[in-house]
This record gives sequence, structure tokens and C-alpha cells, in this order.
Amino acid sequence: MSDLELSNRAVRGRALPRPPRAGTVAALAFVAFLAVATVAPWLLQTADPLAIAPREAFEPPSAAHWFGTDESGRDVYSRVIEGTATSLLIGVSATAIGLALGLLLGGLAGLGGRVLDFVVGRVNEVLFAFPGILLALLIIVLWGPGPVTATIAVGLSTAPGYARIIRGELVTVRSSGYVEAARVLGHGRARVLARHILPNALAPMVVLATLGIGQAVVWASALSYLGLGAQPPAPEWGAMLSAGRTYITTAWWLTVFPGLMIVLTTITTTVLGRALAARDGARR
Amino acid sequence: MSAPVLEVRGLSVAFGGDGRRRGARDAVEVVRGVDLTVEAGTCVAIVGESGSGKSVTARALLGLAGSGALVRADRLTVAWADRRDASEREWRRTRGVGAGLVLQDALVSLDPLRTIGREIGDPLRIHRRMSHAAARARAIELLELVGMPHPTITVDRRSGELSGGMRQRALIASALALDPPLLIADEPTTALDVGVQARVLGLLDEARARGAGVLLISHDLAVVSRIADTVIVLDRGAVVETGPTAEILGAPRHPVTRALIEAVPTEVPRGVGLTTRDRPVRSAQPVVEAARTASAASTTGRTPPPPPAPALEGIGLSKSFRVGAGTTHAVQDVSFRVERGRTLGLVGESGSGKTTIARLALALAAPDAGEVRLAGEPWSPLPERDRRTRRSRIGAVYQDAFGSFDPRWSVGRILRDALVAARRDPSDAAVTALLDQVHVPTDAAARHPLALSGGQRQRIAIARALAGSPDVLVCDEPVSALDATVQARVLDLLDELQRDHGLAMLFISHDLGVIRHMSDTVAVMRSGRIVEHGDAERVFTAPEHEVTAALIRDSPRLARGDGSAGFR
Amino acid sequence: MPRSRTLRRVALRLAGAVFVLWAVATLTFFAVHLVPGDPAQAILGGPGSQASQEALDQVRADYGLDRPLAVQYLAMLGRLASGDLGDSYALKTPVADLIAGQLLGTLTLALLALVVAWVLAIGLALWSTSAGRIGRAIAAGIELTAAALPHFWLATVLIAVFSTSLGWLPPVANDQPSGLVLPVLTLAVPLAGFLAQLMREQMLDALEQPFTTSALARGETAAGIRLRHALRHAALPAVNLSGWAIGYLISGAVVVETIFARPGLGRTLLRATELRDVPVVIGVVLVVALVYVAMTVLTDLVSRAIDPRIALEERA
Amino acid sequence: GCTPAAESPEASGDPVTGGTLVYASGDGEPSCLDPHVGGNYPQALIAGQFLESLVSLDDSGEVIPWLATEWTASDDGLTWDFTLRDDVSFTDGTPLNAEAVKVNVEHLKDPDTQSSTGYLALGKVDSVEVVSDTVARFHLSAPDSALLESLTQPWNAIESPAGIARGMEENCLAPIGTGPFIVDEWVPQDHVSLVRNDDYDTGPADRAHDGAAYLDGIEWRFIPDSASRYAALQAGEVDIIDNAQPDTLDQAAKSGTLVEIDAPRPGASNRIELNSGQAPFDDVRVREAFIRAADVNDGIDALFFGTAERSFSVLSSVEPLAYSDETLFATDLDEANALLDEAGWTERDADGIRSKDGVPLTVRFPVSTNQSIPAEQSLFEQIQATAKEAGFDVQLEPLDLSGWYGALFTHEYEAVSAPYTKVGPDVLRILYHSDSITPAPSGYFANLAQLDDPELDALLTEAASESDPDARAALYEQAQQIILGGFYALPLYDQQNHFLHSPKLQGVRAMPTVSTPTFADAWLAD
Ligand SMILES: Nc1ncnc2c1ncn2[C@@H]1O[C@H](COP(=O)(O)OP(=O)(O)OP(=O)(O)O)[C@@H](O)[C@H]1O
Ligand SMILES: Nc1ncnc2c1ncn2[C@@H]1O[C@H](COP(=O)(O)OP(=O)(O)OP(=O)(O)O)[C@@H](O)[C@H]1O
Ligand SMILES: [Mg+2]
Ligand SMILES: [Mg+2]
Repeated sequence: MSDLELSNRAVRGRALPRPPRAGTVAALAFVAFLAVATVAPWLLQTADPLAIAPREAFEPPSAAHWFGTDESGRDVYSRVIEGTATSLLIGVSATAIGLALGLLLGGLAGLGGRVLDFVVGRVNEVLFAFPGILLALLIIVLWGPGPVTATIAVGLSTAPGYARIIRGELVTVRSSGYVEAARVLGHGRARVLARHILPNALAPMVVLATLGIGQAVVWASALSYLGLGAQPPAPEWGAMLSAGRTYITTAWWLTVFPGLMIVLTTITTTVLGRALAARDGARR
Repeated sequence: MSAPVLEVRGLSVAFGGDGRRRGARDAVEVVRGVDLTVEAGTCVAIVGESGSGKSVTARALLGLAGSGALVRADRLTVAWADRRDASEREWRRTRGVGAGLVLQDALVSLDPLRTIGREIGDPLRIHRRMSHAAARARAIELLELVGMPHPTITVDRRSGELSGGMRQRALIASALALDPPLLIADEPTTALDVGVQARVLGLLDEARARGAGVLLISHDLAVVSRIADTVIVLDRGAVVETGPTAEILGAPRHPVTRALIEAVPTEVPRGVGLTTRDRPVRSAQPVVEAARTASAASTTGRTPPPPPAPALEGIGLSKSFRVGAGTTHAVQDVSFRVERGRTLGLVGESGSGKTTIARLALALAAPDAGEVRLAGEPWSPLPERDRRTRRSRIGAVYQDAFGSFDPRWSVGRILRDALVAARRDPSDAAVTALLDQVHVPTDAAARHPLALSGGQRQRIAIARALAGSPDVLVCDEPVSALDATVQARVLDLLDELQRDHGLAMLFISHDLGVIRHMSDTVAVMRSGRIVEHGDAERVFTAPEHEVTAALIRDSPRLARGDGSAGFR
Repeated sequence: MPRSRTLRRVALRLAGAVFVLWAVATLTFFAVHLVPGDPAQAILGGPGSQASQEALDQVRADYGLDRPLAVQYLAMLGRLASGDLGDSYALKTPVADLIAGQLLGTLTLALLALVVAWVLAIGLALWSTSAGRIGRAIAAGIELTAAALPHFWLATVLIAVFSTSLGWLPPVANDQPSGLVLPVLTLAVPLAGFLAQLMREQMLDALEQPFTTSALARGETAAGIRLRHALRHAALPAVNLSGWAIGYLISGAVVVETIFARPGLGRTLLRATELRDVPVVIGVVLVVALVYVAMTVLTDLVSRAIDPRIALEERA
Repeated sequence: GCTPAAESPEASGDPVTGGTLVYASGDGEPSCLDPHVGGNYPQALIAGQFLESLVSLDDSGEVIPWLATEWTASDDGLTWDFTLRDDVSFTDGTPLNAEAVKVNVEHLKDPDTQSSTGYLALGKVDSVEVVSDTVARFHLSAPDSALLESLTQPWNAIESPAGIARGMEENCLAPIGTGPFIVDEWVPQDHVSLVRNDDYDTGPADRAHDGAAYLDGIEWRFIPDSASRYAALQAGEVDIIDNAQPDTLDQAAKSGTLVEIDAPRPGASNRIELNSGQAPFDDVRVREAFIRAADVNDGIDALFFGTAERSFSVLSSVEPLAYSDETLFATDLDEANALLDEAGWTERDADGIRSKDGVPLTVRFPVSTNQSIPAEQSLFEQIQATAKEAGFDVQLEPLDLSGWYGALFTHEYEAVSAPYTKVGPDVLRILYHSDSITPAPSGYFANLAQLDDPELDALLTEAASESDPDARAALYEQAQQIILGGFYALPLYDQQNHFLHSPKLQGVRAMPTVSTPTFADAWLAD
């Protein structure tokens, strides 16, 4: 049966656009939820995320506290909601930094001459060779811990990966038939770059970016574990996760829910990224 | 050997109605009630336009139509075994053993990551439980059989390291590995240059001589006429005509068959449309002829004006590439000239430097030596900035039209962009005019090239090249990706445009028929040099160089039973 | 002629590697020195010890920490050039010895994790490409979730399940192989999720290629198609990623070694940064960079072996 | 003090000889096993297994003999004679004698040794004179009532002179002492192996049994992650862990399968010092307002699961001279607000943060992630929340160790928590004497409250030289009243020092000196 399946795929090819899948729809719904949690968290919250109540610490999930309470008696659900903005901001801006730097490096390598390509290649290798965590440690001890530095650290350590992909795209697009055709038509370098090379080389970036956001959130949470992430008491998923880890055997809810948010966000961004990629692929 | 190796009655294949929840469309029948019989030691050819269901039929014979495919047949006997309700296991016993299949896309039908020895050895390993060593030894024998150069070395190569012809032969070798009584070859010669094509057809012939039944699939009647005993003509999934080759090709009864035959350019003289035979497209005297007459007349005067400069001229061009450790001399000391309103055809085997010349002409590459002149003025030596304003004087049409379109742009945008490049008004009217010129419906402007047929795409590419009202058109294999009938339409279009606008054309193809049909003068290339150059008719009828002669000899020609011309 | 080209390539490669090492050392040196905090404190016992001003001055003089940064930098380069990584501030022992003692543990961990991640990823990819729609969706879910698991959290859960609840495996590293299971899994699972996603895409891609139909036409089985054809294609990008993966795993080792109390470079690095133990930080970073460079060369070779097209392309 | 909190499920049987104990330490791994070098608590923990001191303390805090059998001070308090046991050799065979003591003191005072804790403790010792083989005479520059207490500390333990002579690098790897165990091997970041000293027959006067230890040896492991450490103990991979976290203590107590040792460290309590050297805490009203506003009792209960008792003293509860005054620390938000209004911090922004002349009422609070356990960090967050109600903007800054020191050096803090372990009330002098404020931009200073009060300085100096116990006690009480009354510090609880061990392990106790565990009398029951 699967043989047939295989050959069928071979015949059909991949160009047929697929209708949106259930997964994509669910992902979009979750994105909407995240958006509300980011812009207007109070609409979703059931309590003040910062209000402490030591006497009500470590309460398991209940009707009053959907996700239970943490070690200071704060409502975990409201904190998770509150943390959305910070966590996503870290994810989004870290990805933005990584992409921006990746664009710069990849652009220089992909569009500059051979020498520039070689030099940037080495620079990239240096960034790659630097253990990401060390980069993060150094940046954080340099500028102090906090979401901003965690963001920069994560952004920097993802940059070489992006740079590599962008360079590859640029090289492919640069030598493509349509770029050549544009040259034959007599278009100038700048126009070809602006109209053809950049838009086509950068189209996959949207997909990459969506995939990067989730990974960046995970990365930032690892920094929080090492005590280098967000500043207390601001709730951030990674920080909540690492704080709750201490109590994993006694209060599972402290880790499960922020962890779930991280996983869901990553999955969501990946699913959306895939959907975008599929659409882009179909268009090509 | 009484029973035929392949007997099919009422074969139908439908797609789409596969019960998948989404896409619950009605089933589309792409093969409808096909009957087929292949006797041992004979060759049956299925011909038909692109999309007529040839490949689907072939794959259905080995149970490879796909799980989405609904296959029905009153009779389906492959290698003497009834396969109507075969399980996957049973099918596997047929594949490779009872029937060998050579897929249509030879260039990508070998796993690029495995050596061809492994690929050829696979059936032996799977069906005969041969050891790797034994399979490899047999693979070498098979490679010898198919005439692969240096089989002992090639056996450890991977498809990426082989030329198209070598890949095709390796693929045939793998189909022949178990010496199956039935060999199905789906378009085994497309995209091959004529020499290789001849050798591949020879292989099929040998297989048939050894007693195998051969089912050949092609849209190229010239190829079919060469080896098939019987021809089956498919149209939209149904058999419209069937019979002995000579009969079908000599006296086609069905219009589809006739159209197929007429589309073969070889037999059609220069200046006669391939699709509209009744009306020769060059009814009026060509512009250039007129000019020539005029100039001839003026020679009677006292001061002969200097002969008009050729539209495109190459003088002593050389170009080499550093490849790995060595240097490839892609073009060596080549000179040519293309007059206004005339076509220079460039032929030659694969890798002989044709494309390189096109790139030099388009100033996409700079020659190492020599010069390209456009309308008598320097072209290649100019800095790109100075060339840019004159770029609209020379247009280009490539083999891969699709790849030459920005994948993000609609047809309209592509054409507008070309108008802008030529400093013309990029209005909707201008776009419509361009589309009209190439006979593409104007509503295509809003569409993406993906939503167009191959022939339409090629027309858009031509329209784009025309946007700047060029004097010169460089066409590099503009029709080799198209099937015969579509090819015919595109060639007619080019002809018409040349007539209307006095275009000079540098026309590149490895297909002698096409070249002959299109060219006024012909240059034959080999290893970067022009070995013969002259008037088209002269070159084809009285080749001087052995390379040319060999090309003409190997080139398949439509042979008819009575040898008479096929058009009214 | 071909030999000289090969030599040139090797030379270029070596020069590139040296450049990478130099740049890494330089960056680390200045970064660590820019960081607030005082190596003299580390030298004087770090946590909890109360060093006097005199002692600090003394130490700064002893270690040349009072010299201008440029001088310290050149001195370090000189030392490195002669192959001397210097002495640890905090441990007072040669950095080379220190790293030599830790390298094996981390490499074992990282390489094992890489292998396990590969095996898991291949298994997942094989399974998900042969499963039906639902199976495929499940596999995709597993991959995505695995890739989204932070190491520290996964480690904790693994300990809670396999050590505390089930008592199957030791929660901290010990001399037995069983002590390696949880740390390796912790590192391998997220990577496997990542690799599996990549491999599955590639496999599906390969399964749609005409050569797949061609192999089927020869009588190849579905399993054979996956194992002999699709897997190779899937392996390519994954192999190429392995250089990056080693870096990722070593970063992850910082967390994993801490949680599972394994000796190793990750922990050494973490501690050395905390203490501003500059020679150790530079030493570890250099070694990691070296491992990375070696790994890229290796993956390069492997992918060339898998796919000769790469070499061809390079020549073109 | 040593109080087994959970009852041992089995009755203690007869001691069993043999077996290797696995100890899991959550404290940082020492960079040098010789506690003379540097001198921190992780070193003290392990050094107690192979080094011994001249004197020790008993459970009631009395000084008792150890390597020194008796000691006498001159009337002016400037010379001390210590009589040593004459039957003791170091494990390398070097005899213990007055010369050895002299070498040790000189080693500690030698700048090249890079000693800090031990060096400070011997600040008043000028030199040691070898009176005879068994009598060592200490010459002091000033009377030191804390000398004996200082000498009980592991940081001032006596090592083999031959061992010291090997040089720092070697001595760091395996210092040689007279203790019950010998350092066999140190695998960095993994463990230190200790083997039994078969010839051992010393020990402090209150030791439970004579002769060599029961255990064959100790594997001293470093497991920094508290959850892993506890899991390892539960899984039986290790026999005893230190730095047990409050929730696991609670869990262990409930399950009753593990035994707890609660041994608060001596010296200072865990407290938050308020930097009185700069605004806003240079104003006593603001300090008091902060202390009144910060509500910690409920938090301590919840976060520490009843394992930590609220302290109202800057000294550890194990210090007999600790002075406690609960009334000063009653939480009172109204009072806090009134005080701040009075002090001129009247403007409040949208978040309720007060400011004065446009300067917000910011309290920078660097937190060492190495030194403060998660529960404590959470407590700080609660303080942050409650202090905010009074209008304080507490900015918690989690920092790694070097960064944390850096923040202190540059005075970039208004509040900080920095425990200090030392035997005896003389710790007050180190923490609150104005000499401990170093104006230099670098260099450690212990007076983090930056308390600069001549009256207090005089009291502390006098107490340090006062040999009469009652007079000394009175002086320290006065000093503590000044510190507490001036609201320089917010005491939280004793320095937590909980051990958890399996019931198999018996006969273990925490030394009454700096509360490190000793395994000289411990055995592993089957
Ligand atoms: N798996 C499939 N699902 C749906 N439609 C299919 C599938 N495979 C083929 N078709 C359709 O069946 C028709 C016949 O296709 P087939 O490939 O047999 O054409 P062909 O005659 O081989 O053409 P060509 O000369 O271009 O190879 C086409 O219209 C094609 O789009
Ligand atoms: N950019 C390049 N770099 C290296 N070698 C090249 C390059 N372009 C062409 N060549 C080589 O130059 C020779 C001529 O190539 P060209 O593409 O002009 O041949 P062609 O006649 O167009 O062949 P085909 O019919 O296969 O298209 C070939 O050997 C080819 O490998
Ligand atoms: Mg076909
Ligand atoms: Mg070509």
C-alpha cells in the first residue's frame, strides 16, 4: 500500500497547493491567543500576576487558580499570561537580531566578491565555533542579566546559521535564469538586486524566522536556568520554568504550564512556518 | 512462444476519486479502455501528444500508477501472469523480472547518491539474492552490453558524474538486468543529442532481436518510425488509431495522427508553417530579400554603398573555463554573422559550445579573445553600463522558460518589467499588444507562469524578448522542452515574427530537423569549433564535414511506408 | 597540477582554521576582560573567601593583571603560539592538564548524544514516512515537542521518572555506563527532534523523486526504498548539520553536566566564567573551537563521500 | 548544635567497620583543598575530614582540647602558650610539634599563601615561638578574646610542614594533616577520594570513640544541582547530601525514610544589610521604613516549610552571645509610610513608587545566584513585593559570583545579603567595624552596611580584647543593640546548613565549630 502511495506522490509532484490543514488552523488560533496575551494580558488574567500571598503558596490547580500557585502564592496562570509578552519579545527580537546580523553577513558573502565571501565565511565560522552558551555567558556578565541581554545573546548565537542560509539563497538566486534574463533585458545592478535577488532570496526568511522564534524562547529559558535570564519578579516562561524546577517533585504545575507554553509556541511557529513554506513552495 | 508477453484489454486509469476526505472531486479518467498487445520479439510504440496518457499507461502496467489511481482492466497479463488483482508482493515479482521499465525522466531516475553499479545490481540482489560482488560483476557486463564506455570504471560512478546519454544507458541496463521478456521504455531518447539517441534506439533494437517484447513510448514519430513494428496512437487517454508502423505513418487516418506527423519539422521546407500547412507563412517576400534585391539593384549604380553591417557578428571568439585541474576550451576561434531578417542555425552535440556562444552574443560572458559586434558596432568590448541602453536591441529565449521568470511575478509584471527595461511605456495596452503578438490570451497577464502550459510559457518568454523591439533574437534550445505539436506552434510563431519584424536570429538546437526548418545558414559545432558553415540546404543535402554527415545520419527521420511527402 | 590544487585547498583550510582559533582566542580574551568582576578574587579563593586588599594587590602583581590590557593580550598570544595554555587562576594548575582531564568526558557525552540523536531521528523519520496520515501527524508532534524541550527541564523530568519513580537509572553520573544514559538522552532528544524534522522533509522529498519510482520498477520493496535510497538523501543535510550540532551539544553540556554532576568542559567553562578565570575560559573555548573545526572537516569529508555532487559543484 | 530532626527509623546498632561513604556536596568545588589558601566554606567542609585544629568547641560552646591539650594566656593577653599532644604524627610521618605549629601560622600569614579567612583570624598574632617540642608560644600585637574561637576553625587547622614545603600546587591537591582520613585522589569536578587514616587516634575531646574511623573511606562528590543531589540520595547513589533544599527536607521528613541534620552555621545570621553609606539608606527613617515594610514571616514559613526559624539577631542562634530583639522588626506598613513621608519621600508615581526631589526610591539589590538558594531568592521577591507597597522600588539583580562581588566593590547596591561564617561574636567586628569599610574601588570589604559609628567601633575593639567573659558578653550586647536599633540590617534566619542522609549512615555529627559534618565516628549499617 505504501509503495503505491510513494509512486503516486512521484507522479503528482509537489506543486499542488494544499488546503490549510487542521494543524495550521489550530496554530493560528493559538497565535491569536498569544497575541491577546501580549497586547492585553488583563483580558485573560484571573489575578494580579505579581500579587504575593505566601500563605497560599504551592496550591495545586483549582477553580480559583487554574494553573495553581507558585512558591510565593502567585497565580501561575496569570503569570504565564503575563509572561507571554516578555517571552515572545525575547523570541521575536532575538530572531530579529539573528536575522539582521545574518542578513548583513550572508549578504556580504553572497553578493560581495570572492574575497569578501571567504572573509565572511571565516567570520561566520568563528561565530559558529564559539559555543553559544559561552557567547551568552559573556554577553550577560558583560551587560548584566536581563531580557535584553538574553535576547542579544540568543540573537548573536543564531546569526551565523542564518547567515549561512541567506548566503546560499543569494548565491542560488544570483545565478538563476530570471536574474540572467533581467540582465539581458538591460536592467541595472541595483534594480536587479532590489527587484529580483533580494525578494527571492529573502522569501525563505519569513519561514526561518517563524521557526527561529520558538527555538529562541527555548534558548532563553536555558539562560534563565543558569540564572541569567529575565529579572524577577517579571514573569517569563523560561524563568518560571527554571524557578519551578526546584519544586518539580512537590509542585509539578510550576513547571508543566510554562513548559507547555514554550512547547506550544515552538510547535505553533513551526507549523506556521511550514505552512508558509508550503505556500511559498507552491507559488514557485 | 505462442502467447504475447503483454496483453491488455480495456485498461482504464482514473485519478482523484480516491476517497481522501479533502479533494473529494470526481475521478478523472486519464486512460480510457486501452487495448495493447506486445508479442515477443516485436516493438510496439505508443505515440500521442503530451498528456495523452502514455506514461500513466506504462506505469499502470507495473502497478505503479499510484494509490490515488483507480486502475481497471478486463485483462491485464504481464509476462504471462494475470495481474488484475495482484498484491503488492505479486507486483514486486513482476517488476524487474517480468518487465523492465525505463522511466521517462532519465536524468533524474537514478539515485544520485548511489553508484550505478548498485542501481543496476539492485534487481539481481532483490530477485536473485545475488551477493554485492556478483551483482557488480553482472552490472559491468550489462554496462558493456549497452555500450557504456569504460564499464569497469563507470560502474562505480554516480549519476551526477555521467552525461545524459550515459544515464539513459545505465537505466536501460538496470531494466535489462534480469533479461525480462518485456521492456517498457518511456521516452528513452528525449533530451539526448542525435548520436546518443541513435545508440539508445540501437539498444532497444538489440533487446527486441534477443526476443524481448519492447513497448516504446514516445511523442516523436521520427524515433518511432525507426524501430516500431506496430504503432498505437493515444489521444486523451483513448486509442484512436493502431496498426503497423508503415501503415499508420504512411496513411494516417485520424486527425490526431496527422497532426503529429505534420508537426515533425524535418520534412517541412523552410518558410512553410508546421501547424497551418495550407498557408505558407512566407507568402510575401521576406524583408531581407527585398533589401537584398534593392541592394542588388543599386550595384548597377556607380558607387556601390558598403554592404549593410550584419545584425550580429562574432569575430574570432574564444572562451575557456577553468574546471577543476584543467581548462575547457568551450569556444575556440569562432566567427559567425547573422544578417537582418535571417536565421543562423547552430547545431552540434552536447557540450560543443553552443550555449557558450549564445552567452557571448548576449554579453553575459566576456570572450577571452575576439569580439562580438551588434549592428556593426562593438558590443562585447563595451563596459556593461554602455551596453545597457542597447540591450533592448537584442533579446533572448531560453530552453527553460519557467526558470527565467521571477517566481514571484505574474505574467503581466514580467512583461511590464521588460517594457520598462526597453524604456517603453509599460501600459496595460502595451502588455496586451505583446500577448497578442505571441497569440496568448490577454487574460494570461494576471496569471502566474505556473498557471500556463509549457507552450504558453515559451510564448511569454518570446513576448518578453520582443518587448524591446529587438533586431536580434538569440534562441538557445527554445523548443527542446516542448512536445512536438507545441514545438511546432512555437516555431511557427518565431517564423512569423521574423517575417513581420525582420528579426535576425541566432537559433540553437541539437535537433537537426528543427535547425533545418528554421535556418537560412547553418553552423555545425564540435568541441568549441565551427566545423562546417554554409547555406542550410547545402549543408543538409551535401555535408562536407564528417561530423555533419554523422549528425545527419544519426538523426531520426520520419520514414513512411511509401516514402511520399506527408502533407497535402 | 591537481596535487598543487589539493595542497592549496588544504593550506587554505589550515589557514582558515588558524584564523578561527586566533579570532576565537582574541574575542574571548577581550570579552572576558571587559566583563566586570575581578580575576584576582578568583585567584584568592572565590566564593566566600574574604581576601584583603594587600592580598589582592599582591596577586595582581604576581599574575601581571596590573599591566595594560594590550600587553596582557600579547603575552597571551605569545603563550598560545608556543602551545602553552597557561595556568588556571583558580586551580593553579596548567589549563592544558585541566582540559585534558575534562575533554574526554564531554566529548564522550556529546558524541554519544550525537549518535543517539541520529539513531532516534532516523527511526522517527523512517517510521513517520511509512506511517499513515495519523502516524505522520503523531511523529510530527513528537519531533516538534522534542525539539522544543529545554535541556534542564528534560533532565529534571527524566530524573524524576527514571530514577526517582522507577529507580531504573542513576540520577547522577557514575562510573557505570548506566550513568550515561540519562545525560545522553537529555542532550540527544531535542537534537533528535530537530534532525528528524529535517530528515523527514528530505525523505519525503526523496520519495517523490523519479528515481524512487524507478527503483520500485526494479522490484524494490518499500522498506528497501527507504533504507537504501531515501535515507541517504536525508542523511546529507543532517551530516552537514553535525558540525553545528557538536557546538550545540557542547553548549547543552553546560547544563547537562551541571545537573548530572558529570565532570566536563561545560561545567569547567561555566565555573571559569563565573570566576573570571581567563586562561581556563580561553583554553576551553579554543578546544571547543578546535573540535568544531575538526568536526566540520569531518562532516565535509563524509558528505563528499555520500554525495560526489558536492565535489563536482565545487569544481564547477 | 546538632539535632537529628527526623527520628532514625532503626535503632542504632553496634558500629560496623568498613564501607565507603559517598558524600554529595552542593557547595562549590574548592579550587584548593588546603583551607589555608583562600578559605571558604566548601574547603572547610572537606578539610574537616583530614585536618585537625589545635582546639575545638563542645556542644555548649566551651573550648575543649584537640591537638593542643592545654593553653594559658598571659595576664596582658599578649602571649599564649599551647601545649601539644606528644604522640601525634601527620599522615606523612612528620611529627606534630611546636615547630609544625609555627610553620602553619607562618604559612597562613605569608602573602604568597593567598590566605584570606585564616589570615584574618590570626590578625593579631605576630609570631609563634617554639618553646619546646610540645609548647608553642603565640605572641600577639593586642589582646584577642577571639583567638581560641578562631583556632577552632578549619581554616586555621594544622598541616604537615613537610606537606606545606611541597609548594602550593601540590599541597592544594592533597594537604597532609592528622585527621581520620587521607586525601587519596582528586578528580576535578567529580570527586575527591578519601581513605582511612589507620593510625588515627586523636580527635577533639568530645569525640565518641577512640582509634581509627570505621569507614574505609569517603567518596566526596560534587553535585551542584540540588534536585539531582536529592534524587541521588533517594536512589541510594549517595549516602549523605549537604545543602538540602527546604521542600526536599519537608518531603523527607514526611516520608520518614531519610535523616536530617540541621546545623546552622556560626557567626552571622542570614540578613539583608542596608547600605547606610549612601542615599537613601543613610537616613535611619528610610532604613526603618524598609524593615517595617518588608513582610518576611509568612514567606519564610511557606518557602522554607518550617525548616528555618525567623531570626531577629545579626548573630547566628548557635552563638551564645547572640542578642535578639523581635520588637524592632514588627511589620507595620502604616509606620513605614509615615516614616517615609517624614523623611521627605512624599511623591509617588503611577506604580506607587516614591521619590524625593525627582529621585525615585530605588533599592538596588544584587543577589548572588551562587550563594542564595532558590527559596531565598523567592523570599527576596516577596520582600520586593511588600516593600513596593510602601513605595520602594526594589530592583533584584541576580548575578554570578564575580559580578556580585563587582557590584559590591563599586558600591552599586542599597541592599545585599551576604552571610559570613566565623566562630564567635568577633564576627561583629569584621562585619560592622568602620575599619571594614574600604573606600578603595576594589578589594573586599565586609562591612556591607557601611556602618560607621565610633561608639560601636570602640565597643567592638574593647570586646575583642576583653578576657572576662561577662564583661565581654555585656559589650557585645551593647554593640548588637546599636546595630539592631539603627536598622542597619534585616535579619532573616540562621545560615541554613541542612544535611540529609540515609538511615544506614550512623554516628555522623556536625562539628560545633563551623557546623561541618565529621565522619570520624560514622559507620554504614547494613
Ligand atoms: N497521479 C496523478 N494524479 C492525477 N492526474 C495524473 C496523475 N498522473 C498523471 N495524471 C494526468 O494524466 C494525464 C496523462 O499523463 P501522462 O503522464 O501519462 O502523459 P504522457 O502522455 O506521458 O505525456 P508526456 O508526453 O508529457 O510525458 C495528464 O493529464 C496528467 O496530468
Ligand atoms: N560556467 C562554466 N564553467 C565551466 N565550464 C563551462 C561553463 N559553461 C560551459 N562550460 C563547458 O564548456 C563546454 C561547452 O558548453 P556549452 O554549454 O556551451 O555546450 P552546449 O553546446 O550548449 O551543450 P548542450 O547541448 O548540452 O547544451 C562544456 O564542456 C561545458 O562543460
Ligand atoms: Mg510521459
Ligand atoms: Mg546548451
